[in-house]
Amino acid sequence: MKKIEVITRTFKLDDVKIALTDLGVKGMTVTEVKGFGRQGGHKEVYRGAEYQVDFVPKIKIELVVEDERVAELVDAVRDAAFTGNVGDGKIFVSPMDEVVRIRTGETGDEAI
Amino acid sequence: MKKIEVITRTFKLDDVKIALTDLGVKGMTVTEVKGFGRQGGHKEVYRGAEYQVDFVPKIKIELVVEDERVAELVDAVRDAAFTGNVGDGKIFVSPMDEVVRIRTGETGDEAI
Amino acid sequence: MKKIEVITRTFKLDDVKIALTDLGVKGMTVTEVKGFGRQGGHKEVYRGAEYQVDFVPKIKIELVVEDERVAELVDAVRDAAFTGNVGDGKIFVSPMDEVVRIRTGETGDEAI
Amino acid sequence: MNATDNAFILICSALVMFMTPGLALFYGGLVRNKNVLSTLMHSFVLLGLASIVWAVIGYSLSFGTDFGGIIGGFDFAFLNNVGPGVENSPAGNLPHLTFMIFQCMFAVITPALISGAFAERIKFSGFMIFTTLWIIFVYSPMCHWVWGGGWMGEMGALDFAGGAVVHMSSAAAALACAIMLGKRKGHGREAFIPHNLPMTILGAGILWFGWFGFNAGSALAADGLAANAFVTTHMATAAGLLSWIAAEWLHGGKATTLGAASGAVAGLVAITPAAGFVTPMPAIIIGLGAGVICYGGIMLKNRFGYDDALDVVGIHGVGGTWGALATGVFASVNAEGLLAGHANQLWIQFVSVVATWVFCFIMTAILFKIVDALVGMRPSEEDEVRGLDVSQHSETGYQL
Amino acid sequence: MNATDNAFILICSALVMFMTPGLALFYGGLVRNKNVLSTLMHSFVLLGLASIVWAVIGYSLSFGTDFGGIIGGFDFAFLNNVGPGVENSPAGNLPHLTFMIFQCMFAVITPALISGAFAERIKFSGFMIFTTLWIIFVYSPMCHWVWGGGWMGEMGALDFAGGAVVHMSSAAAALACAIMLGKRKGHGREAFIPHNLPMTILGAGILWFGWFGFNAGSALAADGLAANAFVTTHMATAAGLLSWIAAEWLHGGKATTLGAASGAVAGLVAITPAAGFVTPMPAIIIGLGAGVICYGGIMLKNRFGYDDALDVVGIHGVGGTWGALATGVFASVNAEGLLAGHANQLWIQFVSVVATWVFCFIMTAILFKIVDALVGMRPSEEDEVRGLDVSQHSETGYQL
Amino acid sequence: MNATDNAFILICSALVMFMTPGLALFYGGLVRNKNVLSTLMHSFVLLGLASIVWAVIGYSLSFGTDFGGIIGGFDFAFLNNVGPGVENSPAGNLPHLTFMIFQCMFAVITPALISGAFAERIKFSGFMIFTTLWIIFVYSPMCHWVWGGGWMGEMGALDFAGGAVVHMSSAAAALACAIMLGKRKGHGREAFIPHNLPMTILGAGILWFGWFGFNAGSALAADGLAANAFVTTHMATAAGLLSWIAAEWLHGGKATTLGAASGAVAGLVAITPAAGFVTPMPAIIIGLGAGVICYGGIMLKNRFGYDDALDVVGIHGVGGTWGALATGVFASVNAEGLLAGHANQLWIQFVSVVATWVFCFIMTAILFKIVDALVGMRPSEEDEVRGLDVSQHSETGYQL
Ligand SMILES: Nc1ncnc2c1ncn2[C@@H]1O[C@H](COP(=O)(O)OP(=O)(O)O)[C@@H](O)[C@H]1O
Ligand SMILES: Nc1ncnc2c1ncn2[C@@H]1O[C@H](COP(=O)(O)OP(=O)(O)O)[C@@H](O)[C@H]1O
Ligand SMILES: Nc1ncnc2c1ncn2[C@@H]1O[C@H](COP(=O)(O)OP(=O)(O)O)[C@@H](O)[C@H]1O
Repeated sequence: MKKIEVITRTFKLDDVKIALTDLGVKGMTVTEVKGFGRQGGHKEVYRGAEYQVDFVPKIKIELVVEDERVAELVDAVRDAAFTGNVGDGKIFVSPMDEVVRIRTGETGDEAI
Repeated sequence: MKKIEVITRTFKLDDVKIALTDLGVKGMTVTEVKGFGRQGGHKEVYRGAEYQVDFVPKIKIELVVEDERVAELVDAVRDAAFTGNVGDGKIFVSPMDEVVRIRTGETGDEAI
Repeated sequence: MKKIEVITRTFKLDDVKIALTDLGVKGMTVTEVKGFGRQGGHKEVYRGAEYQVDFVPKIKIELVVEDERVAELVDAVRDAAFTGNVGDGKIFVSPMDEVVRIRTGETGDEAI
Repeated sequence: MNATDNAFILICSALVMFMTPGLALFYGGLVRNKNVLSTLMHSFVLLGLASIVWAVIGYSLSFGTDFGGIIGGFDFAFLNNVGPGVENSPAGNLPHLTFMIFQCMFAVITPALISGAFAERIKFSGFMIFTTLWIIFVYSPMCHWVWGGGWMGEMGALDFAGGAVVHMSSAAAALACAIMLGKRKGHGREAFIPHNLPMTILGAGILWFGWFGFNAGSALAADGLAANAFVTTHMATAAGLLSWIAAEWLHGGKATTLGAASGAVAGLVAITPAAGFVTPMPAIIIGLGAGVICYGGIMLKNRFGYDDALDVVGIHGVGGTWGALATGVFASVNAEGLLAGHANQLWIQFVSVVATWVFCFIMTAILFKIVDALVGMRPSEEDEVRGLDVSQHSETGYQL
Repeated sequence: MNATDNAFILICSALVMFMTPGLALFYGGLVRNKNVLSTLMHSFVLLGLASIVWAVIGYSLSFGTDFGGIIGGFDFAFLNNVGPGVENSPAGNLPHLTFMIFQCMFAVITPALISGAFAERIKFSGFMIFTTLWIIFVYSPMCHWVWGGGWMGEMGALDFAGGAVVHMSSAAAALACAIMLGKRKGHGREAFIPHNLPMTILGAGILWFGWFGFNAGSALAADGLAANAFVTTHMATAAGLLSWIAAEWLHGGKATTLGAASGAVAGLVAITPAAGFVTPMPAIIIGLGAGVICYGGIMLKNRFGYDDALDVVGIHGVGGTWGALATGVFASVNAEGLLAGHANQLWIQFVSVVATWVFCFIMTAILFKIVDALVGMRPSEEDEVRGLDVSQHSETGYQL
Repeated sequence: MNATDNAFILICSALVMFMTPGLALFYGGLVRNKNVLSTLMHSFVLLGLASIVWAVIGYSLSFGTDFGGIIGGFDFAFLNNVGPGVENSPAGNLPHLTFMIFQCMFAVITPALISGAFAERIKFSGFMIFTTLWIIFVYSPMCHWVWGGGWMGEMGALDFAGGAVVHMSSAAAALACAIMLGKRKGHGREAFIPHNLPMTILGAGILWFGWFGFNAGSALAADGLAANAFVTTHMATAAGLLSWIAAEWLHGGKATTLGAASGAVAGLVAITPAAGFVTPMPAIIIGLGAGVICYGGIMLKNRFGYDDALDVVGIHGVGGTWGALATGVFASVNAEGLLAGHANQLWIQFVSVVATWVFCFIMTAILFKIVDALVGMRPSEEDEVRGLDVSQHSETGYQL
């Protein structure tokens, strides 16, 4: 199994979710994160004091999937999250040894 | 070393923490996340406009442990987080190459 | 490629970010987390009822880097996040199979 | 009609009205995130519901022609005979409408106070029906007994601005509801920590502000008595705030902001029956007592095992009772209490306290049973766990 | 000078002033996180801008010597001839300054109401210029027509506290702005969910509280009429709250807190023109109507496809129109409407409604075009996506 | 007794009381999350502490029989001889209690203002003792000097509602505290960004609202003077708001909401000493000046290197000084300033400004040293880093 991690724009959450569920994905986990990257940040000013804010709100979507589905899902995510502008984000794929579903005790691909 | 990631109900945090510390776990890191899964979401209505909210508040507990402790800890987490209803969540186990404790510079199992 | 995960004090975010960008890191992702560890928590009291809060606010910084840069970056992070007091946190290094940049479709080291 | 008094009481009415949103915030900050809207709603919706019930029937039952000291007649139902002149006005210096609306604001906040007891675990439909009945069958009689020409006032019980009518009545109801509804799921296992204390502090500030209308306005004229009630209110509240945090400091080692807010409310509650009957220094004593006694009062629920979520009994019940009795001790303005040589007044106060608790507790229990049988008072376990905001109102409080 | 009336109207002025921060919160809670400050600012900054414009020229255009029923002269520009005595005061019982400042608060909140329509997608510079012009060229004439001796008042149109001057005028402007500015980016695709409903509830509570100054103060004296306006205001609002959530409950299955807040505002809006002309029971009917009709009103935008972000048209436009017409039906105090046998009054009301909508819509559209040409009204797409807080003000609302 | 004036001043007292929760929010929004409760508490607890100190001794020192122009006697200690009639009342038209409680509210908010300077780094115990002493040894003398028959008032210094007594005194204290306490840990390295600006905007709105009671109430009667003070207050505030954001816009490129709130407060501060002595147009000039000058004032701390966390010196000190001097320039109502040909008035104002700053700064420094020696003023580094909410009060603000 693999973990796919997607870091992308917050307003793309729904599009990505739909793309994934259309392909039969049954579960995923989302975190609000702050991203630093080429996109750049903005300036804030409070009573004349300037602060450079380098972090931009992003979302991270994590899902664990069967090995053979990785390529297909990564493609689907890319399509759904794509705008073409700097800041679209990244998709990371990493190894996953084991999965357990707490409710049933199932493990492996069954548990996803 | 392995990383154990637990995604489960928010009100189970304390139970899981106690189960783990009872087994001698010394550290873990918790994130508030939103989960999409079989549990389903709910409807919200604002001035007559309906929105389907598919994400449910969950917590993610991450801990890095020695390889040999994985099985025992996964079992303990399962017991603590179990309710038997849809939405109990998942336990993920993934490989971890290295750990460094910032304060001491210790690495490997020492650093956990 | 590897993923470096740093869990450390919230007010060290800027120092770590600067240390990394000084070494040419172009992107990272930050999450607000709550940490449980040796540092210990504090007591809270609401209308006479005491609660022990074991979790301390921390930040998690994640970055995916080329294999050969890991050692150097881990050292830089350690220096930047170090205070010498309990609670400085941990650096985790784990394997990463693949990276895709959504905007360009680049993969591997190119996409970082 | 006295235009100055009219101006004063109209503004006071606005201040009392503002207390209900204040209470909404005070309570709203104390619950968990997932129940914040539901808790706000329990107060806010009463600005609508209780006002209409009051106009339709409540005012008439309270201030209509007395029947046997027990209840008022229907003469003012649907605000019949309640006009912009002083005709029929219980206060001859005020337009009848002015008197009616000032009283209306009390009828709004009293049932709202109860909601602290059943927070986080009540069905909205049940709440709406229960509250409607409660205003008619508990609040209106109480109000009539004390202020509308009923037996309690005739007996000579002193209740300047609602120690019995507002605070003990709602606290007795709160106790009945908390017991009958049972504990919140997870009680004793999960931490029920306030989700937004700044909201609670703001609520306490608004309550304090509005309470000047409540107590000084109860003089029903812009006279020296109003000034006295204003000052005793402020000083008792200040004292309550300080003594609560002092008690905490000695007991637990820290003064808390929630303690300051709670102590202020305890002081406000305790001075309510006394405000126009005592002078400022006794008011400070009443306030100092209130802070300490109510701090003790909130521990009762642990002892007796009911889940009075936001401490209505501990603060309004204990504080209101203390204030009613203290009025019997310290009264010296337009009345004479124990210290002025009239032990009898304390006895009268005692009788009114017991009667209020017993009547309101029993009536509330009966109404609760009826509504529970009709539509059910407690939501399903799943609804409670998801939170009342989503399950009862299809909304969530924050998207931060 | 009548000191009591002066005291009353000064306090009422303070209450009306407080409505603008209340409105800021009411609106601020409804937008997305990234636009909260910008939305608060649209109201808050008008306390500064509109007040100065009013002192410089607006008051004079509204209440200066009448020119042909259309506009006032420059006699009071820069508050010339506006002093602490009653000389020149349009209300002989009040210091001229008191009358002026009471009216000033209306001139502040009216343009603030519009801002709900263009929330989340307007340039701050454009907003400032547009609003300045709007007060001069739309609000001041409207105010003059109705209250300053202009044709609408002369015709006999009844508008006690601003159904036309405040609510319809701002709603017509809102409609024009919403159409001309276009929809928010992501409209129809992304969920635009209120980010902080407790903030909105607090705002509604403050509005309700302040509205007593608005409506009762419009009696311009602390008399029985003020008492009547106070009571009708409260009862209509209560009724609006209830009927909105009843409509929701029947329609969608749940009563919402946002519905309660919205219904209360709908009731407040609808009773505004009527407050001093009707008695409490008709006020309840007006309120009941307002809740249901405005609940329908907010659906209009989906039908016609404009993006009235926070439902200014649906609530203030529809509610204000309903209230103006209902005044023509139910008026019985100091005036006589349809039910009192004067069908003609309803006709006059109808004419005033049409004239207000047409005049304000067209004038707003013209002003909008001009300012859009000058500095641009809509921020760049990137600025809108980042949020107006960062792009227009270099700030963010929360660091929680 | 004048009932109208009594009604007016009682309501004004309630308004001034409400300013303290408003200030709590204004400040509370500006600190970091982890210190929000502590900052709210610094204001809120003073509603308790300062009120009791006032009743016990402060009022008597301020308004008791004058000793040599320096201090009042003990005749009113424990509110002795302070009753609901006009006997002994410094204002013959008002019940003595009414006058006392109006003044009490000033004694509450003044020390609360100081707390902006030492926010985020003070021990609660030290704060409580320091403040108690400060009210007795700094506030009460200042109040006596200006309003209680003391030398400053006798000299002819004009201070309508507290430019010296409230704003300069607290700012001088703030400066002393900020210097002696040292900078917050991380100052200059970490970003100290306001954690909740909507809270600050709400606070500013409440302050503005309550300030009408502060300034118009200082007329001590519901007369034309009150109307004048009301209007000058509103217009100066409006002007301050605008000129601050204009200065920002020109200087930094953006108008901010925090700037609008800050400018409004600057305007309120600057008009305070002048409100009853100037007419509306000079008030606008004073406000315009305040916005720009205070915007400059907040930069002083960077220049001189003290950590005045929430800009008490920059806004209340600079604004209050500007207002006091401007009163000497523009006074034309019941007094005559420079422009009316009395340069001497400006000189008197100047003397009062210097005396206030010097006296308050030195006395505060002495008190600070004493309390620091007794219990310590600064928490441990660890306590400061964890945040004062947890370390001083065992609470956290939000569980969102
Ligand atoms: N090496 C990295 N490791 C972890 N997260 C990264 C890395 N590089 C970028 N990110 C995340 O991806 C987001 C988008 O990256 P950015 O460089 O701004 O644009 P793009 O992906 O279009 O090149 C960043 O905000 C950050 O959250
Ligand atoms: N494949 C997955 N990858 C990542 N997270 C998942 C995955 N499947 C489920 N989750 C997480 O687990 C939570 C519970 O899953 P759900 O399907 O609702 O119930 P259950 O675990 O009882 O089958 C989800 O809310 C989501 O956060
Ligand atoms: N085994 C672990 N797995 C995951 N996170 C951990 C682990 N141990 C510690 N942490 C994280 O590191 C933080 C710091 O750890 P702590 O034991 O308090 O101090 P130190 O790192 O100085 O020994 C914790 O708050 C927690 O977030």
